[in-house]
Amino acid sequence: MTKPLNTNVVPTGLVSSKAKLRMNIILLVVIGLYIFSSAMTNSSILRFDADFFKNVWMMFVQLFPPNWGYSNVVMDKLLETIKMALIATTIAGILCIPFSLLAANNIVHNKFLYNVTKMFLNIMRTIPELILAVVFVGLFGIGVFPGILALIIFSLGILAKLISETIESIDMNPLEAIRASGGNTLQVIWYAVVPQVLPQFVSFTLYVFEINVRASVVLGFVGAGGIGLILRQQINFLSYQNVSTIIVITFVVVVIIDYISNKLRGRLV
Amino acid sequence: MNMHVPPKPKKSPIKVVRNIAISIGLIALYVWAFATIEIPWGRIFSERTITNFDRVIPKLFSPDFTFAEKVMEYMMETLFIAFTGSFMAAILAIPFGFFAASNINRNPFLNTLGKWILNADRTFPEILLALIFVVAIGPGAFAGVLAIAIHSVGMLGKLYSEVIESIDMNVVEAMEANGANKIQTFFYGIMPQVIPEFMSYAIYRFEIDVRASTILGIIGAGGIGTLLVISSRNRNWDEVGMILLVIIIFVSIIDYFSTAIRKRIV
Amino acid sequence: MIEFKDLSLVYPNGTQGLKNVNVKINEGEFVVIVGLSGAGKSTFIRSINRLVTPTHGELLVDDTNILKYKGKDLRKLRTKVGMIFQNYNLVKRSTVMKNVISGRLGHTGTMKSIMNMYSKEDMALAYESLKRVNIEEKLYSRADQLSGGQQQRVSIARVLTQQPSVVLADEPVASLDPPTSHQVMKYLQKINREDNITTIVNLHFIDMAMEYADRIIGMRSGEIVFDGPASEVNEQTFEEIYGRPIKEDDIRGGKEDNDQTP
Amino acid sequence: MIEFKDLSLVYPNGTQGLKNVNVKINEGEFVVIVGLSGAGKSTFIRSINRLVTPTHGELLVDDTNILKYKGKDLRKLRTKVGMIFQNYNLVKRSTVMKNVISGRLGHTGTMKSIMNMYSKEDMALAYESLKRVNIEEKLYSRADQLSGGQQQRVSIARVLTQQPSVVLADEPVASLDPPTSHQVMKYLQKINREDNITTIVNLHFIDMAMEYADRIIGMRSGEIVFDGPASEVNEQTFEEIYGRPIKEDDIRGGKEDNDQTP
Amino acid sequence: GTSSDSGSIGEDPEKIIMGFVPSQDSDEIADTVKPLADKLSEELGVEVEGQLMTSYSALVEAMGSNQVQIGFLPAFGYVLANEKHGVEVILKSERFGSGTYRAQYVVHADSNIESLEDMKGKTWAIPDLTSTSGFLFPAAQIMDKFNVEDVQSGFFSNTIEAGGHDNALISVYEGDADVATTFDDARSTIEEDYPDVKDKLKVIEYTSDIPNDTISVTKDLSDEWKKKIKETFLSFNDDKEMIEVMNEVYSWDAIIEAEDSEYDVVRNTYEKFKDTNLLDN
Ligand SMILES: Nc1ncnc2c1ncn2[C@@H]1O[C@H](COP(=O)(O)OP(=O)(O)OP(=O)(O)O)[C@@H](O)[C@H]1O
Ligand SMILES: Nc1ncnc2c1ncn2[C@@H]1O[C@H](COP(=O)(O)OP(=O)(O)OP(=O)(O)O)[C@@H](O)[C@H]1O
Ligand SMILES: [Mg+2]
Ligand SMILES: [Mg+2]
Repeated sequence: MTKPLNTNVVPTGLVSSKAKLRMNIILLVVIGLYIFSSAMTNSSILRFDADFFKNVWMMFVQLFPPNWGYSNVVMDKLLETIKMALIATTIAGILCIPFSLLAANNIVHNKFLYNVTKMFLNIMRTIPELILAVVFVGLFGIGVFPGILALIIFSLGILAKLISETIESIDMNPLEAIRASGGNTLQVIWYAVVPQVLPQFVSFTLYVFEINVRASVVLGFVGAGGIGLILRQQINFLSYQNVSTIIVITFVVVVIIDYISNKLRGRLV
Repeated sequence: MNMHVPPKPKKSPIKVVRNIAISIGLIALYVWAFATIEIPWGRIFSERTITNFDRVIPKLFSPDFTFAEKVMEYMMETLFIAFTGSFMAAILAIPFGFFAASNINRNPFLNTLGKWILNADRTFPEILLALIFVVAIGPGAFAGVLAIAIHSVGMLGKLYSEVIESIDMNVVEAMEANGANKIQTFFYGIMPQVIPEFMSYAIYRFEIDVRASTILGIIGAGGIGTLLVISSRNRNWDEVGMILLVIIIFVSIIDYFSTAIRKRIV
Repeated sequence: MIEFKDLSLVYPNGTQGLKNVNVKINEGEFVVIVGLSGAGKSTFIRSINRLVTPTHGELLVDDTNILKYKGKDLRKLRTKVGMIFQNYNLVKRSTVMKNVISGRLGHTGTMKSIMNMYSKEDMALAYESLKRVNIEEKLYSRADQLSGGQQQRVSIARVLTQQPSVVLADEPVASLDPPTSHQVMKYLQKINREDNITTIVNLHFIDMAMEYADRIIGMRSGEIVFDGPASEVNEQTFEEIYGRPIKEDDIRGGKEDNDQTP
Repeated sequence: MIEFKDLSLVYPNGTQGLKNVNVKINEGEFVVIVGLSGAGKSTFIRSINRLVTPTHGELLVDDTNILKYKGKDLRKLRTKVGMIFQNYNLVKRSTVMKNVISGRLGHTGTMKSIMNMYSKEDMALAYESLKRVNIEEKLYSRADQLSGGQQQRVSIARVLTQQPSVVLADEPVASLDPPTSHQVMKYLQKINREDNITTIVNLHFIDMAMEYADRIIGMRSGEIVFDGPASEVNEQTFEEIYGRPIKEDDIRGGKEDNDQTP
Repeated sequence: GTSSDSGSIGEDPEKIIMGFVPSQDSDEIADTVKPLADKLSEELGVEVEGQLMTSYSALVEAMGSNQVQIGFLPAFGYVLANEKHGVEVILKSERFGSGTYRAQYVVHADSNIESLEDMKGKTWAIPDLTSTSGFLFPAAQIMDKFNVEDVQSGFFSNTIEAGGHDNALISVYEGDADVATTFDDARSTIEEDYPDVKDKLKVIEYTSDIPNDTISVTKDLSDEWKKKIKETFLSFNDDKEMIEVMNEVYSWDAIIEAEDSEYDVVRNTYEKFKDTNLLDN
């Protein structure tokens, strides 16, 4: 039996004093940072006065009722958005396969190649889709093409990361078994890696598709096609009832996509 | 050797029909998408694209370093906006998360309502939120903070509710069996289970918000997006290059630390 | 004293969890309930602290019917009745101390407990309870850093901190290996004897029931089919409870282990 | 014939996996390697199909040194040497048939295998192999729907499909319960006898080794400390291998079960 | 907020916020407005904050809620702001000695398009559907002259939204479009990248005059303050240093007085489009 170190000492807290100190320091730092950045952005709670809520309300009521007469225009652009998202997601889905294999440390043992791929993907994910769109519009002119390119790069970053992580977590034993029975690298990937990651792959691709539909609301603002284009126009004309038509229809479509992809995902696992 | 291999088991006809229908649907979807998308290939593969490349690419990759100071200034503002906004969202999302978690809010109607509110919030364009807050509070960083905060609540609330739905409810039962009341159960049984994940997601969201706050520039709600919009309108690609460089460096650093911190938390 | 008076429980889906149960459990007894899976053992135990609510009959704890209890009364009852679970039900990410002190929640004001302001006595009591199950040196460890047996001992300490007059244990050793099981049962026996706490335990295994129980209650399809001292149990009794002759599987193997720190 | 000539293997971190091993295994033998954990049993076995590469000495398979093999030669060697793993190493989400046919990858062109274009002979062979381990009715089940013993039988079928001249098995029964273990060992014995395939198996358990092996090799710290027919093994031999007297734990309990479908 | 309760009539504002939208119809866009704000602050004796905005709709709405008191609005933005929020114009810019500018029709130099009639059935490149000079004025002119409802595909065969005056010109330069409409003279904005643009592209027609961008104030400011602001700005005309700043910030040559009625021409044009669906293209 282990003897207590000191029987008469009664603990004073629920966590050790060291842990408590650490927690308090972290809390202090985070709150300190918050206060500092609030000051830098002039984000005082005192600014939430009656006027604030009145103004929000005044803006908000202008959204109602949505102008349903405008919905055929919205549908047109939304279909374009969906097409863009579909094409971009598909291309990104194909492109991400080599990238995610190269960025999985259980497949690629060459440290240099692995790190370079990882770094490339990381950098790609840091670029906001808006900049991508601005640059591609600069290169190819206004339209859906630069939008699709921006979405491809944007989703490639996300997809390759998610899938390389999935590959890194697969069961390595079947790979060894296939190798032990004389399979070459391609056969190992096809017979042991692909079946293990396929469901996740489809699931992530659907997820990225949904993200792409949402993202194209932004792209249109800089001329990269899709629903954002008319959103900008309507905001510029201060036609908020048309704006809310856009929002409502987009919402409904996103919900439908969400529903369908959940169904598909549920079937896969 | 007997060469006979039993045939594959027949799938039920309904399944076969369904699979065929799905395949046809998918093929039709792709044909539709690729056939009807309006891409002016002629224009894209033209002299003009080449001159554009000549004009844009060299400048993009030789960033204007005299512009660096100004970019840094705006980048810092972006960081402050993102941090303040994410922090506010991290707190605001807690009640929404609990409201939308089916194991806490057992009223199916209210629960579904909660999930829909969060979903609608995520779909509401950030740009419009920014516009509303510019009107309500004036142009500047605070409007951006609010837009980021409100928009992030949608995603964080959803992630939080998923965390809450995955907690060990037996622990909650054990607390109840102790004679603890609801509030005590909340603080002793539920919060310790969810706090680390909440923090991890909040940090993750901060990472996203740094990138997302670029969008605010479109409407004048502060941040580095303002510069981006102006520089690109002026076709100052060396300035855009500088903005891009600064964003890549900052986001990479944040990415690195946030991953390290999140690994330690959970 | 706990008295079941013609108690029945029908679950919302129509399953009869308890069927006209009549039984009286005296203060300080160590009762073990045995029975097949689905016999109603958990239902029996969980009725006593009203984690489930019987639908018919009376359940007297200290001579008052607890079936109508709500809100404050219910919490008071639960403060008096401690419970130990199969999967320990500790908050994994909280420290051992925080888990153990949560046994005092029913005795502590809401605000005080949220601010972690416990009296010196409560803290001392919690620490004392940890010592009684020999795990005081894990005080500030996170619960998920402990082994299964250690976690179950923490959950016993939590119940001890509650200072209950009754302890319920729903298959407390089902997730543990044989030597650790014996250890945990010993601790339960010890607190039953030292503090004269009425202890009601569900078990799956015959040999263990016979080794620790003062009294064994056998259940089958929601009814009590045997009730008597452990010494009266014989092969025929088990046939009654299980509906078949005794098999090797009904006995949990392994000799008890006297070294109580794993 | 497999011949280890003064073979040593040092892992990159400095651990000596094999130390001057000299041994000759004849065609058609059923050899069981026993030894403590870390003795080098897996290293021994995995050297033969070059899943690890010995650092010193020679390893002759059919009279050619395989240590320098690379690329095509290596794949050819592996096609000839089948391997069975402790955790079956099946692709869980693929069907039994797809797992079994993957034994023919070494004989099939890359494109053909990716398009799933196998000859009728290959298909028939795969089915035949499944029949030999009595699991042909699971043909189109997904591997993760099978029990442990069934999965190990599928992995034997995969090896059979490979038509190897040597089968290596690295603790093929460690994850199985005693009756299933015996079943799997019986199948290994059966293919060894029927097809005259050299079979080398790692085992932890003495009794099983003695029951199935023609010849037992005992290892300790990378060296061979015993080599002889099963009949020569006695208590002293084990003391040599394990460095301590025989204990109950070294014997895997349970009688063998003749009913081969679980 | 600090500023929202500042401007009620008769009271002195504690702080004035001045919003800028870099106009798409100008070729230089500033990214700082601080010198101007500082100078104003000095002259007015009240804190003035310059706020750079990228969307005039945000500026219009912010003036509506009195979050911004002074707005540098383009003509079309002013008309919207005036109609919706009663914002008043006090001053406007003078560039190249004029208080107005106009839109131009640009075609390729070798093109056989000589007049507006010739444009029928051609491809039209516009900067943006909300551009006053690039779309609204030319479209209105064509609507009036040829009595068509749907200019974009009824008169022209096709319309390309090029995303900027420069891009509209480049579309014609590269042969993707036959006609571009831009402000006068947008060609100089791309001269650096396309040195021969003035030879390759010719202007065949202009629209009527469009009043220049404005300095407007919210209705919440008292008349006294409006006057004070107006006079301060006008005094900048005599201050060489300030007019240089104005030129740098917004490429203004001078600040001149403006009347709401001058903007009727824009208003009438806007009325034409208000009820038609601009975007059914
Ligand atoms: N919440 C519930 N809703 C409906 N039926 C229930 C519920 N809980 C238990 N039951 C049913 O009531 C009967 C008794 O269940 P109980 O959990 O008391 O059995 P048990 O003896 O504890 O079994 P085990 O040894 O498996 O824990 C069973 O038929 C069970 O399926
Ligand atoms: N990849 C490796 N790198 C470094 N050392 C290793 C490696 N694989 C095995 N070893 C070491 O080599 C020695 C022999 O290992 P081996 O796996 O052959 O033992 P074993 O007899 O199969 O043991 P077990 O019964 O545990 O499987 C051990 O000390 C082990 O730690
Ligand atoms: Mg139970
Ligand atoms: Mg091994």
